Amino acid sequence: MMIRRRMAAAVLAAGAALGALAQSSPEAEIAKYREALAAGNPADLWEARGEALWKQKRGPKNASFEACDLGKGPGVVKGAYAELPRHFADADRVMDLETRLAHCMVTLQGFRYEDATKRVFGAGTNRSDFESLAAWITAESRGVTMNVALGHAKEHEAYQLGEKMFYFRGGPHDFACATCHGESGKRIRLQDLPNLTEKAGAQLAYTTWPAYRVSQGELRTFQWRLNDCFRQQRFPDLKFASDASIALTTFLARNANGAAFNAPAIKR
Amino acid sequence: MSDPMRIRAAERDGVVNVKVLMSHEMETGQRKDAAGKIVPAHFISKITATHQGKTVLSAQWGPAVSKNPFLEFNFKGGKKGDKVVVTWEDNKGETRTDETTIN
Amino acid sequence: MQHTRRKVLKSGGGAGVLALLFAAGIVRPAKGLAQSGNAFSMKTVPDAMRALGAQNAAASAGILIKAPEIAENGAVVPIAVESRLAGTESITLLIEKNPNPLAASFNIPAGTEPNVSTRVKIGESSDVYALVKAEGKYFMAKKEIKITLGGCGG
Amino acid sequence: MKTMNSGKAVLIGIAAFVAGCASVSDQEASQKALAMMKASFNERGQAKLDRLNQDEAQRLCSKPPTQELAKDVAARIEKENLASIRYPADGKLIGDWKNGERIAQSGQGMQFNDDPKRPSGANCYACHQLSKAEISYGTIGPSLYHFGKLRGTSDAIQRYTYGKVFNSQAFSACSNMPRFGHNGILTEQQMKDVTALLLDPSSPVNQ
Repeated sequence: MMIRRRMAAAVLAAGAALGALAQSSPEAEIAKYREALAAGNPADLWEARGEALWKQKRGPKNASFEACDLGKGPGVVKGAYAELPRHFADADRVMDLETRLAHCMVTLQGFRYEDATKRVFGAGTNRSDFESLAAWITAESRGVTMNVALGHAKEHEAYQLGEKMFYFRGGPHDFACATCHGESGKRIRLQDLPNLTEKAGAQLAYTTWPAYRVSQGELRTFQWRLNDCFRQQRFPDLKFASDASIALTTFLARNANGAAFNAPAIKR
Repeated sequence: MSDPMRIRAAERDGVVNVKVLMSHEMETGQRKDAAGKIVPAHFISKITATHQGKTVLSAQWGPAVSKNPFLEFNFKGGKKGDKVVVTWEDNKGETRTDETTIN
Repeated sequence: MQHTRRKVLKSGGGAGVLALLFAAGIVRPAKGLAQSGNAFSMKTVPDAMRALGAQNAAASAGILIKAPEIAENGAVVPIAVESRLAGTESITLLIEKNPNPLAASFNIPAGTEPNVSTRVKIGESSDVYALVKAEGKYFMAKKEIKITLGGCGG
Repeated sequence: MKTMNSGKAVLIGIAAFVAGCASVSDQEASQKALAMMKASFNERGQAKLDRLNQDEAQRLCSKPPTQELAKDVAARIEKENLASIRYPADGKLIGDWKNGERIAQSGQGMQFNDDPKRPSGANCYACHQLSKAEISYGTIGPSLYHFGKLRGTSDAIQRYTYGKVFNSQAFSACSNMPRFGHNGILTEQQMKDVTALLLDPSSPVNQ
């Protein structure tokens, strides 16, 4: 456990150093800031809650998640996140982790979909089960090589539509994902922007979500990351578990293939 | 009820390194909610860490300590297998105690 | 009076100046950490120090404040304080520009290293003071931490 | 041809592979993606679904930034956007740089959680260096430090500066910069204030 933490710290520091090639003083100090944060990640608190939630019998059917199939067979959690999103035959749909969890809450635990997805993003003491579950499940893929296969036609299509979405400019500010994440060596304010159209940037970004966001004191999932990007792009509200959210996730996850997954991380 | 702390204690060359993460809002009492009402202060105000019944660290905090607080310190004399117990108390009188085994 | 002191503190900068000011100020009986509850409600560094009985704290190079000079976010600023002063009994953190500067105070029993690490909120760029009580006397060090706006800022 | 060892080559490879396998053409994919997006967003606050309806510039600029635009297409975008610029009726283009600085610092406005009654910011610092004092600045756009000092404050420079803020694509097709006047993000007075921040000799930009 300790070694894992130290590794995470080293990788974070290395990432920060990579971004700050010019090594001017503000960048070096920010790298120090990030390194100090990595020494203790409150995402641990979410991981603990998530593990307990996974095993807890809940819902009208009084069932735990332990029969939930995340793609590697019922109950297999280890390494599952590194292969998501993927096509699930039982739903005939490409699903990311959170979409799949909502599916299991409905089919296994007997919740109505509206009830299962009432709180998808937590705020303070009103926590989201999705964030806790995602913290633990993704931690179980730490160190596993990203391997999103695109073996199914619907996975191909999700990738292709996600790519279109990535470059789609719209809204009053004309912003696309690519506006901020289409070139290397750029930053917004003092934050390095990963270039998601190149392998290194795509890998560094995707493998470090979910993350504990210190500015919010919350653990945030990839669904949240996308929703909040579009908020700042001045788009409408990206629906949780929507086809567009899954397509874009598929595009970004696939581009991270080959990198070791390394989340939950800790970020500004 | 509050969530358990995450405590890690590791011994090396006779020194025990302790890292604690606590689940707490640490409300400053200065923040307004969506309706514009002040959210009352709610924060951990006291912490005690003990080893074999002896206090190895105690602290008094104000609301300026960050949400989901982190604390790290080192003490001498602990052995692998010993217990480290941490207790916090907040300004509303709520307390929580958790322990871990030194490894 | 309070206002003036704060101003001098800002412009004068050095801890030595601060110590002189305290020395020149109203002398109160020294109070231990038992009284720090009161100190937490003080609105300036000098008032908080006086409430702790630390108004005569002398600047010391034996206190190290380990913190980044620039924080990406003021909600979580990692700060570690290490004291190399013999007989360190307590370590206290004060953040000048916060509404209540006293942030945290740690008692260091014998056998515990005088080196603690925590994370604090800093509302705006500010001097941070570490106050150490060693062999009954108070010493201090300070460091400026800049808080920057980050991300899309919306 | 340069050595193909970069990650980019691999990504282009993946994209080509995916496109090769997929049954739909590029144009069909664009249409499908738009339909998917329209079904995947909820209207919230001031952000309605019509924000997904692209104008011509947005549609033509929905491409990788490294992919060059045809010269005639770029010229057409610039011409149309240039025609959209409206200069203040009073002829004054320089406002108050102090307000301009506040506008440059603020990233508020137009998000679904923003109060539409509050004025928007321009968030210039997110992408540009402007002054020596503000160290937290982005690099998506060029540094604007000494913008006015280098260019002076002639009428032509004033008109260019105000026009660039009003509609960046009038001068650079597919610019990453929002079209603050064209899309109603900033008011006329705010654009004058930002112009002042860039050109006024007493502004921190020109110190």
